[in-house]
Amino acid sequence: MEFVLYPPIAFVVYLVLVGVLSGVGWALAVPAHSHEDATKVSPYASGEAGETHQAAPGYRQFFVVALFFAVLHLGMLLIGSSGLTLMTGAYLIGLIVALVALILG
Amino acid sequence: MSVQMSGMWAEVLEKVKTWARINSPWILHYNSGSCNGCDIEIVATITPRYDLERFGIKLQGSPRHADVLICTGPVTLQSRDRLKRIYEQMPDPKFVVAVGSCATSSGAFPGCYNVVGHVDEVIPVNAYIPGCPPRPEAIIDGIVKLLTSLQPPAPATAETHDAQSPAQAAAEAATNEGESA
Amino acid sequence: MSAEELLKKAESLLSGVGQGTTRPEPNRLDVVVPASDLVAAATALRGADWGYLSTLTGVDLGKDANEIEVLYHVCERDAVTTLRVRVPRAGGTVPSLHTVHPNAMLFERELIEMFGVTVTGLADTSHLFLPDGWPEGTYPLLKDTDVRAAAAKTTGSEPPEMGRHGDRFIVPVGPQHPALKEPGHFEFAVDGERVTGATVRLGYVHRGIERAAENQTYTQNLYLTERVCGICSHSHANAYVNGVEQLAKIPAPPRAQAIRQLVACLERIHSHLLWLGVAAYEAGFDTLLMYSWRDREIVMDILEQLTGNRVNYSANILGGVKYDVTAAIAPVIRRGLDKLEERAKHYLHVVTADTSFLSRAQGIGVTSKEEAASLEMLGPTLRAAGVARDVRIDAPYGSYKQFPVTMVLDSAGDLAARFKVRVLEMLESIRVIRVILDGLPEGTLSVKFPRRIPAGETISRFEAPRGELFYYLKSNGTDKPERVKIRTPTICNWIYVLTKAVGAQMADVPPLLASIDPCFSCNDRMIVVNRGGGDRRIWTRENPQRLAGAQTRR
Amino acid sequence: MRALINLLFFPGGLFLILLALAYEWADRKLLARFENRIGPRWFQTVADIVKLLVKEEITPATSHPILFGVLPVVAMTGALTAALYVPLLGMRPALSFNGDLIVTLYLLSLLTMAVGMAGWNSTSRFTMMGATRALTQLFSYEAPFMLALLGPAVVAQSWQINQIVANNRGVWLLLTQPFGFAVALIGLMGKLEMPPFDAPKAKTEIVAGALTEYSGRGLGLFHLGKGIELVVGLTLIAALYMGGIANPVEFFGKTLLLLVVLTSLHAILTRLRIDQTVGLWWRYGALVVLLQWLALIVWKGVTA
Repeated sequence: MEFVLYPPIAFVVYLVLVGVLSGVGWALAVPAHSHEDATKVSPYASGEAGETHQAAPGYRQFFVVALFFAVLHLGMLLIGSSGLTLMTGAYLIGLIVALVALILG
Repeated sequence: MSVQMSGMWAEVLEKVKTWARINSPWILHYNSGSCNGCDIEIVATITPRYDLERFGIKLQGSPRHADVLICTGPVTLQSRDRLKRIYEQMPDPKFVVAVGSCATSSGAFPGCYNVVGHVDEVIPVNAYIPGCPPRPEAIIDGIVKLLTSLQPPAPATAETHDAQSPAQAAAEAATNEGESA
Repeated sequence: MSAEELLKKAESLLSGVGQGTTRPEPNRLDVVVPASDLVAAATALRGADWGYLSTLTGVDLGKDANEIEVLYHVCERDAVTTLRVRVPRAGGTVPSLHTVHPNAMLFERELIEMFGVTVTGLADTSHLFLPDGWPEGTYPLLKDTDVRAAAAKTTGSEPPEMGRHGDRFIVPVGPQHPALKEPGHFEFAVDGERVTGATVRLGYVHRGIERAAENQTYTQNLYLTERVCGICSHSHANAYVNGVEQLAKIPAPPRAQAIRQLVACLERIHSHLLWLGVAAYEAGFDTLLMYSWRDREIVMDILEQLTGNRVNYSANILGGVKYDVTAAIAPVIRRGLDKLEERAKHYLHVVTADTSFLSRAQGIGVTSKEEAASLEMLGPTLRAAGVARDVRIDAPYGSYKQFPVTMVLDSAGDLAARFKVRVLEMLESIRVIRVILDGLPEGTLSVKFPRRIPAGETISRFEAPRGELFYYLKSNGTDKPERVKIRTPTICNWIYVLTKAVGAQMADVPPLLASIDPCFSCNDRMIVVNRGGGDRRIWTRENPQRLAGAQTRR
Repeated sequence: MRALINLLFFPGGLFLILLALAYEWADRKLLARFENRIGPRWFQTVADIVKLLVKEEITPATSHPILFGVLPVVAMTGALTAALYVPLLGMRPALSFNGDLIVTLYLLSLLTMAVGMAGWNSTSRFTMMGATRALTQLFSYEAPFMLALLGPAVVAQSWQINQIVANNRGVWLLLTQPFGFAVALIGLMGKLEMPPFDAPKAKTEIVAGALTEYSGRGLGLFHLGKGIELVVGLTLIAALYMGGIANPVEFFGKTLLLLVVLTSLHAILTRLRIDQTVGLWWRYGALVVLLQWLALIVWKGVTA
């Protein structure tokens, strides 16, 4: 029965379990008659009538952070896997320089 | 479709549901035109001296998270529809408390033209707290009265249930129910 | 420069334009001006930097005179010049002054919807106060309008069709929002995290107090004016009572004046402590909210022992005060004040030295002295920018001559400076209360006050915790006032907040909104400030006008 | 059979939910005491979760209904699975294999991803902004946080949690790698969106961030997921940095000590704007950890 604890299988088992818990909640909850009430399901816009069309906030800052994440994440995985050798030291210094350049840029 | 179970089981579940609703009422505050005397008293009930969190009451920002709508002010014409929309957007078992004599009977503004008057003309109200403004103790008393009114009238109140610690019972019921359903 | 010299200077400035000048009261000058010369008169005054446009009052002279009189009150320290313009009741037109005074735009919008006077040259004339569905063509403040029927006809108030914003990403901070204690609707066009456009729609708390005040007796109105705003209820009642006493020419006894000043100072302390907590909560510093509101309970207890109620303590009656500061209460007040002083000093340290707090307050919404003066802001926000304008010191009323107040000024003009100014004002109020308690004059508490007030009109200015409160009262000899005009301080600060919000980070907008200590129930105005381009321009005086002019009609 | 019990009751489902609720109660009570309020009663968090479970769930019209229902379930599952490989309360984890440290961290990030997806799923402007902020913050603290946690792993030459703990028994890595500990702690605050890093659910700007549209069950499951994430995060840092697992009571004391540190930081700091938090991680978080690694290598070179 050991295999049940392996991550992917455990994930699926939990998925089912939490789904059952959610089902229990659905069964116990007040019967939702919200479908026939339009204002109840209308999006919340702090009191005013909500917008019904999709619009995206500017993502400029988000992309820059994503770039930073990619650079550092790759570096992290590499360093993590290699022991504390001089080679990783050199690589580390390279990474730091790249980071500083990114920040100043 | 609520799950039909044997009598005793359903009764325990009903008690757990009421117990949970009484002990964690999340409130949403809406000022529909008040002079903000009542609103600062409502915020005062959350600060250290009166501290509503002792009763599990938390001030929530979105109507989706709230159970009790605390409404102040004599509902001006402009905020009449917004009040109705906020009330509609709250999920069920929801309650409304009208705080202040403006909300209960248009208080000091009967002669004003832009005022609907009292809140229950717009949405159904469960509890009224008179006062201009009501003291924080009066507001707490009003909410506590609203909560005790949810208690099932049957004499067997939640005490018998407490013998088995509620935490265990509640979580047990939720998970076992998962097993047997 | 005393009031006399100021008025002489104003008279000389307006000599070419005015048709006739009168001096109804020692510190007031009335100049009758034809509608055509109004802009010239206003520019003459503004050119010589004579004062700021405090407000604009419309008065319906009734069916027989068939005229509406529009009064432009320009105040400079303790002198008030009023430009009086008469226009026919139906179809009267007045030129817009918003090119000279930016705030005039709001007052004119109120004039349009309340009296039906058309103002030429104003871009946006949509409703300021009244709900969206208000029937066209009915003007509530005209004497013969049946307001009950008009209110009944008001249909659902929905803004026009959805998608009115196109694809712009608009964040609505609507009537129900954790950042707003009171209902108001803000819409911020946001690009990423930066705000590029801001509009505000208030009017959610407009109850029609000015109309109701016209058919209630003077004593009934006292309790109505106290409930204009719950936080500064004493300021409103005090301003109203000062005005009525000026009309009846029966001053309140000195002991009553001193007690009124004492309660006003207590109210300033409780209002600033309340604001300190709420503004910190807006920036995300909940602990300061809890601490400042815990200490605020000390002031509330003092107020309760002195006047019997925590909020709306209605200490005033016409001609005096209800409650006395007896020998029993005075030591209680002193003990409370000592504790408050120690706490206020602690908050002064927090507000000026807490690094994490300063990172959210320093350098936000910075306002230069000229900018603040040109936008004609009011209250601690103005004094935080370095402009020395405080009605208690410029035009002392009641017992402020006896117990003078020193003005608190700061030059930084950013959010942190406003925190600092308000906490210092608290310490100043504590000092003044102690001086009053020591030198409380003896004498009766109130004087007999007649039911009917002789005909006349007067202006009563009062320094509420948020800024200068302006009351215009007109009596017609009966026991009901002819006209009660209330202009509250928050309205003059709205243009400032919105122009500062454009270009700021979205996260800084709630603290910015809270920094002027807005009291929606006080004013209820709508302004549209929408700068799509979002380019950084060097700030000059005509910016607000061009900005205000370029609104989008909603 | 033991595995099933592990999964369902002991270190897995039920025990973990109660532990998460206990930690969350401790956090709320501590914060209330810092603000000299009395704070919630002991069964408050249980009452909250049960109430949310039995409340009506409104599916907003402008969001994808299936996605709206599934995302909370995925979020909580991610957190539950991550907790299997972590020595809860100092007891042996249900399963440990080489590299379970990385798997746990990625499963925890799954929860934040689910919150982000939930935000983008509806047209309400608050949820959109909340989701963008949540993911920006995730990407800005994730890498330095992992680097900080890999510090002890590298010293112990293995990526298996109980091996790391075994090798570092006794020595408190808190002392030898102080910067790594600080970055890990602040990274945990960023992951849990505790103030001062709660820009993604800033109450006064965007109501409740990505969870504004959720009511009833969805909100309850997200809430539980966050609580479990708190437990897993505290246990990880306590195990790696504070001298491993002696006995459950002592280990529980260590995690509570960490919780006190977190809550006190929560009470005394103002919420940072999203660009300030990202700036904090760029300038200080990442560089500090890398420099500390450099120091490790130099120190290793010298002594080896």
